[in-house]
Amino acid sequence: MEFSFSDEQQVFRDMVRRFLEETSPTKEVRRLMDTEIGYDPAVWQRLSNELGLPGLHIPERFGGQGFGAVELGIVAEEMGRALLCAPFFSSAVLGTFAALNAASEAQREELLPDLAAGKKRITLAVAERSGSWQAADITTAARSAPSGSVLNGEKWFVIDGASADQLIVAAVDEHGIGLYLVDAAADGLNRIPLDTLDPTRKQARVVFSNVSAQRLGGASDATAALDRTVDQATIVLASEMVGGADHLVRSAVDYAQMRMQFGRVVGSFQAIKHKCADLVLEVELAKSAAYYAAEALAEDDPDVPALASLAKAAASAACLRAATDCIQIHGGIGFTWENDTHLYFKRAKASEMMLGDPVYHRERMLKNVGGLA
Amino acid sequence: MEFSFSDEQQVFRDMVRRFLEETSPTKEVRRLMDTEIGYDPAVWQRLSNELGLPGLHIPERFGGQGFGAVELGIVAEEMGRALLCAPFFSSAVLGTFAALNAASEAQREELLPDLAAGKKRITLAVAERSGSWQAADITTAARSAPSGSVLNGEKWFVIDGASADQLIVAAVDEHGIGLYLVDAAADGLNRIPLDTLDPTRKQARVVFSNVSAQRLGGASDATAALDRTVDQATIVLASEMVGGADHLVRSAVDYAQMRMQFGRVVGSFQAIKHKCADLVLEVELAKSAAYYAAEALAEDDPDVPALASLAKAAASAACLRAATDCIQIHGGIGFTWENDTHLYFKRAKASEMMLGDPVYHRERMLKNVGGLA
Amino acid sequence: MSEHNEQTVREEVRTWLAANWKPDQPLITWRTLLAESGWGMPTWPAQWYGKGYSMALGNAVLEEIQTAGAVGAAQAGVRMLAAATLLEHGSDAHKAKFLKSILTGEHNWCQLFSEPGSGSDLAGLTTRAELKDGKWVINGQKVWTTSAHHAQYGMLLARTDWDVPKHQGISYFILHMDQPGVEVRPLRQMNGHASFNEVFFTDAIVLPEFLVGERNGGWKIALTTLAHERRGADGVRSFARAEAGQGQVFDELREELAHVNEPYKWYPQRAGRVDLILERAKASGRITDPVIRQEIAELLIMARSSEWTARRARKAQVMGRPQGPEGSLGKLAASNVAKKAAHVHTLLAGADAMLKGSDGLMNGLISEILISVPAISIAGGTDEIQRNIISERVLGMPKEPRTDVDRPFRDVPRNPGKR
Amino acid sequence: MSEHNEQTVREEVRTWLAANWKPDQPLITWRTLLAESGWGMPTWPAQWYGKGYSMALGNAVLEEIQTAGAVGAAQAGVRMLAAATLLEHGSDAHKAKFLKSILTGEHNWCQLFSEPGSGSDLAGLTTRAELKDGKWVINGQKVWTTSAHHAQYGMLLARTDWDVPKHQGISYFILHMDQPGVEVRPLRQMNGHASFNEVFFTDAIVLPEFLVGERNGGWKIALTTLAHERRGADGVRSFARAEAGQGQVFDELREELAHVNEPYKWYPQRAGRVDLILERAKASGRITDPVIRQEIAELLIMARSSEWTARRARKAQVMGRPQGPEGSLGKLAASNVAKKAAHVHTLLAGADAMLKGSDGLMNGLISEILISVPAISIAGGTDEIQRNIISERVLGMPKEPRTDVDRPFRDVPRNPGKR
Repeated sequence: MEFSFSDEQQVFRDMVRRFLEETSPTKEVRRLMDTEIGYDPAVWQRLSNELGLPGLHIPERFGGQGFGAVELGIVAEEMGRALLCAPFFSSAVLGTFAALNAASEAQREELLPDLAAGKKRITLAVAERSGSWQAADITTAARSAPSGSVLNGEKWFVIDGASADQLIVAAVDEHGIGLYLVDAAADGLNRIPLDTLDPTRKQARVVFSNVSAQRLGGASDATAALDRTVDQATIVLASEMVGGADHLVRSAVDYAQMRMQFGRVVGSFQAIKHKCADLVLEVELAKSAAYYAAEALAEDDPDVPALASLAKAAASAACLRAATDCIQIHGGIGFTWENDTHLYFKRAKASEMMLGDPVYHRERMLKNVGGLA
Repeated sequence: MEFSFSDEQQVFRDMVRRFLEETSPTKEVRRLMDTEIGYDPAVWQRLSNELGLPGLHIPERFGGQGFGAVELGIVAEEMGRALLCAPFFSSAVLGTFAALNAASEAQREELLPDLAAGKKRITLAVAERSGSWQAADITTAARSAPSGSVLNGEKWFVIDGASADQLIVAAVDEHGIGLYLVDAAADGLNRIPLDTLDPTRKQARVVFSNVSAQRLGGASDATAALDRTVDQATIVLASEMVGGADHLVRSAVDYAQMRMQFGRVVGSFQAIKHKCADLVLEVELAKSAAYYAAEALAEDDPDVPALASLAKAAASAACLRAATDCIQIHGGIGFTWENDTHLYFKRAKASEMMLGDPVYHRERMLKNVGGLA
Repeated sequence: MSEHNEQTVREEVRTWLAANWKPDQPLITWRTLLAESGWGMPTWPAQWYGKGYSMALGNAVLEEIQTAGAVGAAQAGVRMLAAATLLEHGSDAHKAKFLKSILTGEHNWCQLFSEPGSGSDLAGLTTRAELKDGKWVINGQKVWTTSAHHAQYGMLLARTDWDVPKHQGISYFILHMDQPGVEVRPLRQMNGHASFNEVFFTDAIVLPEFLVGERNGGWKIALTTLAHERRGADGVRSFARAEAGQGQVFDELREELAHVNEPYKWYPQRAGRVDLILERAKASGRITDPVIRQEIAELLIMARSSEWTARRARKAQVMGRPQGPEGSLGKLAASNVAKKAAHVHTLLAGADAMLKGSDGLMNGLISEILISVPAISIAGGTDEIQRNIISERVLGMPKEPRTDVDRPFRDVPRNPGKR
Repeated sequence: MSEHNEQTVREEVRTWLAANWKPDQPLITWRTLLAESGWGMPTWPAQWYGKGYSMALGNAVLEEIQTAGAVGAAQAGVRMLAAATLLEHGSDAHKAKFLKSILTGEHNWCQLFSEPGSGSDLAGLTTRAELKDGKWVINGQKVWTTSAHHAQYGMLLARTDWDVPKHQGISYFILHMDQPGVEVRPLRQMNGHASFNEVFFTDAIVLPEFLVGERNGGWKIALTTLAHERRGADGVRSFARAEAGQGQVFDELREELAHVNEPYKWYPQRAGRVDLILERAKASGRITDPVIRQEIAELLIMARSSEWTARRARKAQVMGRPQGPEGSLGKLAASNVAKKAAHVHTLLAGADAMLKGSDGLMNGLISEILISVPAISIAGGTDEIQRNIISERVLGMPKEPRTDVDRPFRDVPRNPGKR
């Protein structure tokens, strides 16, 4: 483990941050969260063309940049900081990792160049009504049909499910679990937007009634590919959350430095100072966990499942606490619609539950504890 | 429920408090904790003769004062405040309640007058190596013998087990659970003092090798009597803990009011003030729980099992936090042997585990939640 | 007045009610009768719509009114804070002009205290009142003003002297809300509700006779209002009570309550809805999860102990005992309970915690809890202020050294006026 | 000196070691050789037992010494804090007199800073030094003095001027411990250990040449000592390292370490012994309890994240990056971890948590954790002081208004002198 970003990575982070400061100020976030698709296609295009972010971690032979999980974590952290509204997590993370993990070489050649270029947005549908991302809880069924396969079932909490061009759907089939590529325009597919607590990341319920689908990869169980995809996405989500948390700490401290009460800035009161100190501690620890997990992923460490859960549990707690404390430090204004903190709070709350809640991840971490013990 | 002590109860509390301030200053606690039996027989006698405390809750027909659980709670709270070293909890609470709950009328007539007068100290032995106070975990066995019964097994964590005159022992027999009276001098009885974290309350391991014993009560399962005894003792222990917690809050605040740093009393710093505010909140809530449980016990409320567990869980957390915070607020001096806080800390830590830890009691409370829901 | 014994009084009320109470009359007609009889506010002075009774005797009267199924005096909103303040500090002219219409419900009030720049530090307010041509001219801004949009009058604190220490330059006014210089704008919260308002004053006018108490003597009057607010004398807490009678009085009352209580409909969610926890635990199936059970138990322990503590405090008050620590803890306890409840609701909801509206659990109620609870540790005094109060008033710990109270307010560093 | 490249230096050391290092000689003989050669402290100035090397080159030298299996300069206790302070602020006479015996281990040192009346507020110290007949006469009391009972010298802070602000009237002295006016008493802690001492001065004498730096200029010198302490330059942290070599040097070294490390033997317990948690969870059978598993997971998450944060900080330092927030968090993180660990150990122990000594789990080790952890949030700077430091130095938040720094110390309210 490096425990440090290289100079190149720092330069890259600065570049991403500047881009997002320009393209995703909260005014823009507020505008986009009220739109149906929830993102700005022009910004997505710039982010793809100018920075190549969707293909950052896609091998160069598929049109990507061939970077690893550490760089991806940097991007996610900065996106979390900027509360970017974009199909990055759905397509560049969930969909792309699913394709990388499960697709055949031919399928990769077909899918990845478009993903890398941001031309196609492919999301991943795993959870169902029960809200579990575990393979064992999947009931959506795939059966073979003359041309490809046919899906029946219902998926919930599908990020950008209503706006994606294609979906990769986890379904039960004769090999165990299969990941199936479905076109958004396919017959029998019904995509119903969900009303989400977090307005900055859209979700949909997707109903499959005899929908034609193409199985990714060979004729074998894709459970491992699915699990790995969820682990990878979990680490990226943790990175995103620590970015949000870091922003919230800064926002709370900045406000406390500026706001006067009793003839002093409130940031000079121990009650506020100590709250900020405890908060920055928790956030820095969560950052370390996210960084370590991303490095472990980059190095293909066998502890990735445990580290993904560790990072997610730490980041969830830190980010939610940061949002709650940031509201508290702002006082009344922090609870208003006009103040931006609630946008981060809602993202934090939703991310806490996305891909499994902290109780689940703590238990899962301990089950896989291995080298962490 | 009254939610208030009567004027008479207040007067009674004041009287008990004054007595304990006189007889149990910490200097005396420190002297007694280094003795083998761990209490002062002269004080025990005064407490019995002058105040009649061991018989407070024993019916008048057995030589007691005929008061109820609320008055007993008051006494326990004041004893906790004074960190009294005495066989009150073992004999006046555990032993006495066991006799009241399980003994036949004849046995009560034999045992209770001496208990009420403090002439005999009878403790209760329930837990074994596993450290559980649940009937189902008892393995000590009783079998009938020509004259009475015979016990075999080993009890742990027996409070004042090495100094009590008699022991009431929970054992498995042909009716289920029986409570057996054993004389401390009986053949085959081996009492080994345990080295306890809390030096102010002695415990022993007691080994029974074919020890003659007398079964309390009729030929039926005494599980209910045992459970009730443990519930009653649990409520009294909670009262004792809130007394200790209340003392600790006062001690912390007093020190903070007196100690100067940076040209101010440390009690003027928000870091200290807010810690004390959070602490007094937790302690007052725990008091309310202990008071409510004691009232419920006095009124024979069906929710006593749930309320006992609720009060114990609340009191354990509050008392341990009070001790920890009191050390912290004292700073370095709080961690010295010379300062009294550690004596309360150790009592708090031991009481936290005595009769079941907070995790156990929270689960048990929810199992019995009934009217609390 | 204590020559009346309770039984005589009870009979008197009953007789009066038998003669006067009927559900089929206009609400205002009835309440006017009630106010003028003195039975509606039996603990108020006899000359001001009351009977001058003790609290105990007053409670007996109110019991009789309740037993008879009759409607009482108007209570909703902050009207009772205004009434209590005027009774204590108002002139006879104020009492004559305002008290009756408060009791009949004809006039609603609002409290114009907090400002964007002075929240916890209320005495740092900068709304100014200047005497020009014999009238007070008000300029500035207030915030967190519940029901300002349908109040006829406001209790206004404004600064009338900038050259004295902060607490000594504040005056207390009665402001007529319906005038050109007063603009009320709803303030939307993170949960989407707009329960509060911002109120902007641009040369708003207060007539000199509507100054309450002395010029620059407003702070101690404000403390009266705040003390009544802390005691829960505002009608806000009673919003959940349904009024189910038949007849014109009740029809009009229900309409009034629906209107007045509208801003408060999310308050139960803000408090965490502990009442739903076990139901939700069963419905979600997580009632069998040992980890969740610990969380639920911790929550119930906090919630029940808080209730019992509040009841201890009330009982001590009723018994005339000196207030113990338990009396000042309620708000902080409620905040802790709500935060814990939101956490447990999240765990019970699982992934569904991400949904709201009709997609959300209980038709969005659970998500409303999650996005409302953050307010409870702020509104009406932050947790931090509560901890100051508890440590100072309950535990007797010293105040922090202050740098803002001993010099002219003009020289005290403060937030820039514009927001 | 940087004309040496690393390879040349490594070879030079190896040659020197081959000629001089042998395990069968008196420890002091060997260390005297080492000190005089400059290889023992390669980053120290060449004229003072060093080579004037950079950190990197110095590390190469120490690596060679380690590779050769040779014993290094004495490190234990607070000697290195004294050395660092003298190197920076001492006169040439001080350096000549004290540095060598520090490196050879002949003389032990202690730090006479904290007082009963000034803990967090170190600059509030009241031990006085008065110049009488050309000598400094010391009266007062110090506390929390580790190893005072076997130290020959102490770094002493004493007040030499009471009429100036608190930080400006303190001087820094070297005190000879072995004199009639110095009394050392062990101070027993709640866990039964007596790792610290109280030190009482009754007309103790310091010769004028043992003033370090300027009269009344001691505070900034103290900051140097404290900065080195924070950086972990004291040898305390290395106490766990066993030295396993054969020969007289090693025998004497083991003896030295056993002696010097005695006071620190409970420090691992104070830190919570996270390393034992899974072992204990398995042994107790509670590893299968879902509630306990959550607690263990929370603890491991905290502990591992804290370690990784410390490694981030060290890496940033090595890379010469500006220190980020992660650098100042270690102590507070360690305190949180220890408290959580004590809680988990309690739950894992069950009723056995009530026992200690040979009746207790792991022969009393677990009970020692429970009664030692409360010290970690106090010793070496309380959690509250750490939060001040983090909020001010890391987050840039303002200090609280101070009332004690701008006036003569004589007038600053303080604790009564007697304890």
